[in-house]
Amino acid sequence: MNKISESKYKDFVADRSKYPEMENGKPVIDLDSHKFTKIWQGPQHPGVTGNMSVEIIVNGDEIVDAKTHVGYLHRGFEKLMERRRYIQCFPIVCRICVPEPDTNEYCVSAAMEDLAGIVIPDKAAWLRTLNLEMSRVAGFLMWLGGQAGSLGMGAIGQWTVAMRDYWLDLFEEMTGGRIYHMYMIPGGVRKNLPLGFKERVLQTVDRTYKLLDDIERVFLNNAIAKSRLKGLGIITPEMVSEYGIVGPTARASGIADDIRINQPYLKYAELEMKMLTSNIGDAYDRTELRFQELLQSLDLVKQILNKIPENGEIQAKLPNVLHWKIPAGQTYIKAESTRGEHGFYMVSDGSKYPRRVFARGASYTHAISVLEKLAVNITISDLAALMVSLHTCPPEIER
Amino acid sequence: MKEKIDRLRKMVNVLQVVEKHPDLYFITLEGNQLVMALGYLKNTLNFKHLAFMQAVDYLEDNKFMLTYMVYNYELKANLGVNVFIDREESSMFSIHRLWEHAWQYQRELYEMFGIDFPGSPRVDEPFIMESWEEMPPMRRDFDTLAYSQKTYFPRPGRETNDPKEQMKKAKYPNYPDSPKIRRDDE
Amino acid sequence: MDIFIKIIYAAISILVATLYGLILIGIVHKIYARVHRRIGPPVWQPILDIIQTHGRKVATSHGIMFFLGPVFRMAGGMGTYLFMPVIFGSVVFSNYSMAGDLLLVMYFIFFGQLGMALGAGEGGHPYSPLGIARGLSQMSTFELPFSLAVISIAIQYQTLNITTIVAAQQGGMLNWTLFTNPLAVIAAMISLLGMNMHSPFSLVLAPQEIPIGPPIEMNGSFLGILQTNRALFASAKLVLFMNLFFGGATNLPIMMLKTFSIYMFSVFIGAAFPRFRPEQSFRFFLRIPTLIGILSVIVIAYL
Amino acid sequence: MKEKDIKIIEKEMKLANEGLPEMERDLFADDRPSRIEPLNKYLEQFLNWARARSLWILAYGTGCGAIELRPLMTARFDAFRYGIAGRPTPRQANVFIIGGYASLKTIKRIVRSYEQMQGPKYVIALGSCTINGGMYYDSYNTINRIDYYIPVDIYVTGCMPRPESLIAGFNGLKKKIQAGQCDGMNKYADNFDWYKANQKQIIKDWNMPDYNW
Repeated sequence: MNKISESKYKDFVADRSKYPEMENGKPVIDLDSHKFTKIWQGPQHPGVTGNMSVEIIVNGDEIVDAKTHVGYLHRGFEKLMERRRYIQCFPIVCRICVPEPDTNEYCVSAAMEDLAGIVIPDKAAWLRTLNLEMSRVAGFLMWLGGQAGSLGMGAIGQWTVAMRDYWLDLFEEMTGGRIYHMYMIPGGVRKNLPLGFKERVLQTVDRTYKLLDDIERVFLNNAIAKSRLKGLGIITPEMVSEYGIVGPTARASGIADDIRINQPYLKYAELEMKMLTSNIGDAYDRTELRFQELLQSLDLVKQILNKIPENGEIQAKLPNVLHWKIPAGQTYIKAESTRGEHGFYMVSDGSKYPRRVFARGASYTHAISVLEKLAVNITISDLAALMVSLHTCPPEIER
Repeated sequence: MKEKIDRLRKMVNVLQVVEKHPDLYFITLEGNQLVMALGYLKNTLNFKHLAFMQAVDYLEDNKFMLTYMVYNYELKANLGVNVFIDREESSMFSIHRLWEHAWQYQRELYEMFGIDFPGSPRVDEPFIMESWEEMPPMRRDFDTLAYSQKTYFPRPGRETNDPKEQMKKAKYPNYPDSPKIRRDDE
Repeated sequence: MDIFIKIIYAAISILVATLYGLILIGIVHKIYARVHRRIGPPVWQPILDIIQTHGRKVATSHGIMFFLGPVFRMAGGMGTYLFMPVIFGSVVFSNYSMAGDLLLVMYFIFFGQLGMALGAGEGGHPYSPLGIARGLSQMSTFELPFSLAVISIAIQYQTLNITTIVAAQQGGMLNWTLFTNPLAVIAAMISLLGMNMHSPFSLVLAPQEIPIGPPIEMNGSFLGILQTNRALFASAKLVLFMNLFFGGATNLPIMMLKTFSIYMFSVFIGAAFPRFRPEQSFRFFLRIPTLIGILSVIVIAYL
Repeated sequence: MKEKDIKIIEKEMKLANEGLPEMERDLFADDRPSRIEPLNKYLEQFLNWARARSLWILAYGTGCGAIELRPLMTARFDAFRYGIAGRPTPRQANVFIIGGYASLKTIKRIVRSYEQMQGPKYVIALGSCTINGGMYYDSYNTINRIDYYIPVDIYVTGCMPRPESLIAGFNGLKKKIQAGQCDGMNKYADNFDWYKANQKQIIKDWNMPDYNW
């Protein structure tokens, strides 16, 4: 609170010294006194990221209390996977996070391989890395449009979503699917790269660079966007571990925690990349950091394309997958998605069916604990921007 | 990592240590020492980040296994802490004072598995399932297919033949129990 | 007998202005679409939308005030339009211009919003009062520089009659207020940004914050009336600005050209900027535009 | 007609709104939806022509199908060309896109939003999971058939349906509207009790009015 009022960008801070009355650090909220209004922001609300809702209590248009409600997209994946054989799991896991399905596919396949002791071929690892990095690009593009849109700047959203579509075209060429790719199966990947794919990716990378140039000029350097995002939703470094914040959101607060660098998986150890961090931790910092990560991801895509081997196996030998039994054990596989640490915890009991699959959605705490804390004392006008800047993704919260 | 676990051993009774990877260990603890162990792990051994906590249902042993996954920023390593609790009177100590977001997981576990965490904030508020009257759905004795068919008006699908039965009927009508036909070995 | 002919003329004038406003909104959608790098809806789409809204078979009302809200809004739009000359020297488009009509027009600009506030409040949706609070506060702030600009030109031309003001600006481009009193024009054009409610001043209809604001409960014909009024009010505002600052118009094509160009001013800014926070917007209007307005009054009155 | 009969009919026409607290009951309508007949033939044709060209989608992404609505509404596929626009409130929208599977919690909101929409209103059900449960046929939290809860005009199949097939779905809807065959609102009014019974079978805590206008 002190930090916010010191910040020179936040030109309006609610004076909470007198009203509402505080008790034990919490405002006394009596809805019958007509001083407060309860508003359900969502699930049917254009400013909410997906199908979730925030129950806010406002005094004027300043939020004094917020509660997140999720569960509108719960499909019970973890239960469904207990009923399915190992090989039947991979088509459904990608539905867990819709904007960026590949991280789920990778984690589940890798968890199965880890439990069964299968080592995937070199080329398959490269292809997986390529796919993951491309999906990061697509996810960031989607988010960038949302961040600008939450401030009422529709044009950026239109541009980035259209650009994301060109990336989806590449995915379609590579995997056969536009949104859900179902590309990584246990033991490797399904398909090899099509002919001339590399050139087309490089073309799209160049187009994306060009677009991002425009966006940097129009959005990131925009005075109004800056004035609205700076000082909004500051996450201090202490909060990061207390609230389980991960990914770019944590890195914007100065915590150098990127799984691709700290615990490299697949081929990330062979790629050149540096840890991007920032130190203020407000919404603008997060926006800028994610923008830099998008540029970094584009660079990584280029690097991967240069290093990918021409020939090689793409699929390790599996036993008959319909009768595939995995030895008992437990493992936890995590990967860096656009929102941060996305992990799968898998327990096998030696039968054909997984005993338990647990998906740790990257934004699990962002949307609930963190949002509920940060939403207090801001106004309704900033709630959408705050929510997008935390990069919440409801389907991975409730799975 | 081993050194940290040895330090932990001086505090609490570590029943089992499994090294899955150099940066991923699983240890098993006793239930009543869990909160102390996690507090020690967090505050002294620097396992600051709670990645998740969740439960596994061992119906046949009548037990739940709780897993707490913590992460050390300096070591860059994960440590999974397993605890077995009784399935019938499932209740566990709450760790919401150690991590601010732990109540979220506890609320989900309360709803999906029926594990109680006394003292955890908002633990009995519905998290995902609204108006749910059956048993907690993630328990293994809850049959989701039967429930779905009973409740949600399944649309009759096309007529399909189970390959095993179809082979028997169409190809080998004279050998009803032919040993050549591979059976499901469940 | 004269009065009946006048009524017929006014009806024709309103029809033309509404249609023109609708097409203008369609063109604006098209321009926004081009900024978004897409084709965009056809320019007659607003007309189809209005037919569609009036074609709804059910219309939920929340009481008499809810019903009167759009009516007041429409009355505000018509009032703004009816009391100023649209085309200088034309009989059909001269409307009910009279002495002191400038004050009446300024009153009517406010009137519609107030009526809408009453009607939308009756809807009972929590976002309506939020939108109204934003709208009325913003209105008060952008009215300040605009009123100062109007006072300035009232002093300049020594009249409150719009027809006289237009007449004084005839005879060459350099006679326009734009060149004779540039400070007032700057102040007024900045307040036009707020009046048109495009970004960065689109607080009232902000869909990501308070989905569509006051008219959130308005449906069917209510919405149809509001949309019609939006078109009429848009052309009325533009005609007012054209009359006051850009020398009026002597025929229909000139009128359309001038109002279109004035509108583009706020459209181009709207397409390139995000939205202000409410308090930022209020402060914006109360700072520099107000200062410019005061300055213009001082300059005109004493220099 | 006897006075008693009139009373019975009135009672039948009124909804009990059970489950609501006494205080809130008079805040909501207790009338049932009623059938609405078309106007004059030519006027109706003209209105249908306009309706088919001005489709306002309710901005409610009920499932993962919402992800393909963004490409649909943006520069690549640009559905605005066909007069399709998003509308943030159910009062103003006339097309409801059910974006895939509807979970237990969402179906409650779907029913409310659908009833709040002002007729004539159309429903496009998107994805295989609205037709027969699709991939989630055995899930305890997703419904299998959306047409048991609200009337559907057009199904778009696939998981997920591409924007092209959504545009094809919209074209099909337009043809149906122009031919005057989209009568979901009257269907809902006619079979109101059946729909309500189905809805109440799965929504166990029915704490909302039976009909929200």
